[in-house]
Amino acid sequence: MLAEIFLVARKDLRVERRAKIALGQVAPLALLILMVFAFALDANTSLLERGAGGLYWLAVLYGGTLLIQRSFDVETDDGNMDALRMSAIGMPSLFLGKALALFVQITVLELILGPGILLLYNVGVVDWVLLIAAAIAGTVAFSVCGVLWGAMSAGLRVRATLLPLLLVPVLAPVLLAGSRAFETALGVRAGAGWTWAGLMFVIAAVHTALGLGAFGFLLEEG
Amino acid sequence: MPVANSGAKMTATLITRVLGVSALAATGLMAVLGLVISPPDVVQGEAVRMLYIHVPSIWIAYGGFALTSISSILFLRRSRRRPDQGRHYDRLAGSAAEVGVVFTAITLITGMLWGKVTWGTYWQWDARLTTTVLLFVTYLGYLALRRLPAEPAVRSRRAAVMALISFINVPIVHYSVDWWRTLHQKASLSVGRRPEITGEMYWTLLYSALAVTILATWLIIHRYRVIRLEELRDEEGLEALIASRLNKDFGSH
Amino acid sequence: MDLTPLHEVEAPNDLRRRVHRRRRWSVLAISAVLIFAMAFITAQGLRNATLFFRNVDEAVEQRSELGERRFRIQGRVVPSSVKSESGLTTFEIVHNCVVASVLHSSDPPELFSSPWIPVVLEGHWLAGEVGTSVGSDTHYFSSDRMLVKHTNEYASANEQRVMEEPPEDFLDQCSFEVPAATS
Amino acid sequence: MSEVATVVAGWGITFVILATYSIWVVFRGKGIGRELGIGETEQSDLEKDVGTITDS
Repeated sequence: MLAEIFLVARKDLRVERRAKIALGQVAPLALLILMVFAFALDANTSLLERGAGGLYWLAVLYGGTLLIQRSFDVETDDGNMDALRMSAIGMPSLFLGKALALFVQITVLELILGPGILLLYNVGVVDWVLLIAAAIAGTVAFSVCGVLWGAMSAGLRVRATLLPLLLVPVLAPVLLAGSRAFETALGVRAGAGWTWAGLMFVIAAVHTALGLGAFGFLLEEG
Repeated sequence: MPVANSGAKMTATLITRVLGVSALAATGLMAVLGLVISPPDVVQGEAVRMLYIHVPSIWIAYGGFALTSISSILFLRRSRRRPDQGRHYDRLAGSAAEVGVVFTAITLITGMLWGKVTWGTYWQWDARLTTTVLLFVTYLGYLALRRLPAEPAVRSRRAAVMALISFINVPIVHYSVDWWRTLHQKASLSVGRRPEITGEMYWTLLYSALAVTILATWLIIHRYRVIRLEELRDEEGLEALIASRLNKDFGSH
Repeated sequence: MDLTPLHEVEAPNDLRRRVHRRRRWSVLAISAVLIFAMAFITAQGLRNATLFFRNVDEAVEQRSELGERRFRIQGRVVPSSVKSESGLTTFEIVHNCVVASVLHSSDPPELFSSPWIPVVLEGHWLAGEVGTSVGSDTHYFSSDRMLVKHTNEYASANEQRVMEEPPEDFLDQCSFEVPAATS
Repeated sequence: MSEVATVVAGWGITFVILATYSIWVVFRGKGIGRELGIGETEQSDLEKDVGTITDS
């Protein structure tokens, strides 16, 4: 099973490495969004500092949605789905493999956004352990929910608008928890940063369980 | 009476007509009880009359979403065994969810108005209000998924999965007032706790819940039949299209 | 000569499937329990993390760490303490036998006039010698936004319950007397 | 807004929403039924019913 998971993840990442969408287009776009936030808040340093955590996760949400969309467009474009269904790879492995690939891609996106926040919004980190734990928890939740809801809208004609509509309500708690945890880690809010990071892990765990059970139903044909 | 045929043509049968008339009468009586006969509250005055819509509406919404989830499970079980089976449960899930969304909207609107007079604000981001609006948006997404142009079997299966996942939020909404500190008051009635509401108001609330349930049942049955009709129309349209294609092909030969 | 009954040939496969199924269920059950445990612990933590408001006693206790930060405070209005003057309202709120003075600077909602109504105020602590019904205090709460937090108790206005009395069990444990309304 | 106005607005909006939705459901059913031509022969008969019973 582990071998299958890595196989699926490696396939996705190889496709991505050749197309260079994540690094070439999504990451620069997310950085642009960070700049636009600064314009919207009139480069008010204290506002930017306080909101840095939330703005970071908003940018991740935006970039992440594009990556999720892409992860399933790759499958449905040339009927790859049929090939996957025919292969002996189990649905749980397929689910975890795609989630792993998305996790790697979103992590790359965050590795670009993170320094961007630190430099552009002029914030300092007071708790690196919490920051990294929260980032990992949030990214796991993003990728697991992403695969589940990406499969839900895969191959439909209006997926470009449907995916965000379905995904944002589900990810809203992750966004909230991520923002609060980051605010604690960046030292702008005293509070239960670890609890919020824990909430993101719980959301990720719940959706992993749901995904392992339900992924097969989502991908079945006709 | 052309009852047998009218079931398919119009969406009414004898039973739903009786149900419809009683729903109309029941809501009329509910208005009289809620607006005239029940007394004003000692603290809130007349504003307490929002209770009789606000609270039963969200009960009905919970009920509708629960029905959606149960039907979705049954649909998934049935259609797994035989792909053409279980359409019945799929339609039931769709109609119950739509009625649930309508009543969630009513809860939100009446809640905002009620909040303005009692709390002094239309909206606050406390746990109850936030989770309720997320519930509303989630099920709007579910309805959007159901309306997409796609192969019916695929669409229904995905919608069923989404219904199951979305239901997680219902208990969170209900217990949010106990789990977190909220501006919103605690649940009006709950099992194992003496209702802190006087007799006339208590009975009016229960009666309103009954009236709204009758109305919702009627709506769900009718909506179910409309979904069935929509499916029939789509099938007929498809057949007509194929027929015209075939005719053209034969004509050109 | 092979005397092995046929059904035994099937047995290993059958057995494996049954074991497999049982293992799958146990995995499901264990993960469900784990998720519930995690969710429970997080929910417990979240109770404190998602503080919509602080009660008066907590706000007074955390006064030094709160400084002049904005937060929400919750308590019941002491009826005899309400004074209104040129758009400014001063009153006292109480929770768990801790009293705080409030200077509120906007129009209060209608229900504010009900005795012992619970309110949620948004603002911050300010230093200043003030007198409360239980003694003097070094700080008062400066608020510019008031929300009335009505309870889930409903009673008919016709019953004319004596509402000037503080709600039952509310001040019983307190060591001080809060003066009743003088209306 | 006063208490009475709020109650009137709340109940009013609720009844408008429910009535609109009910009418939409009923008439959509009728519309599609007619389109499909199901029970065409009873058309006139049922049309008469609409006035009195209105499928409430």
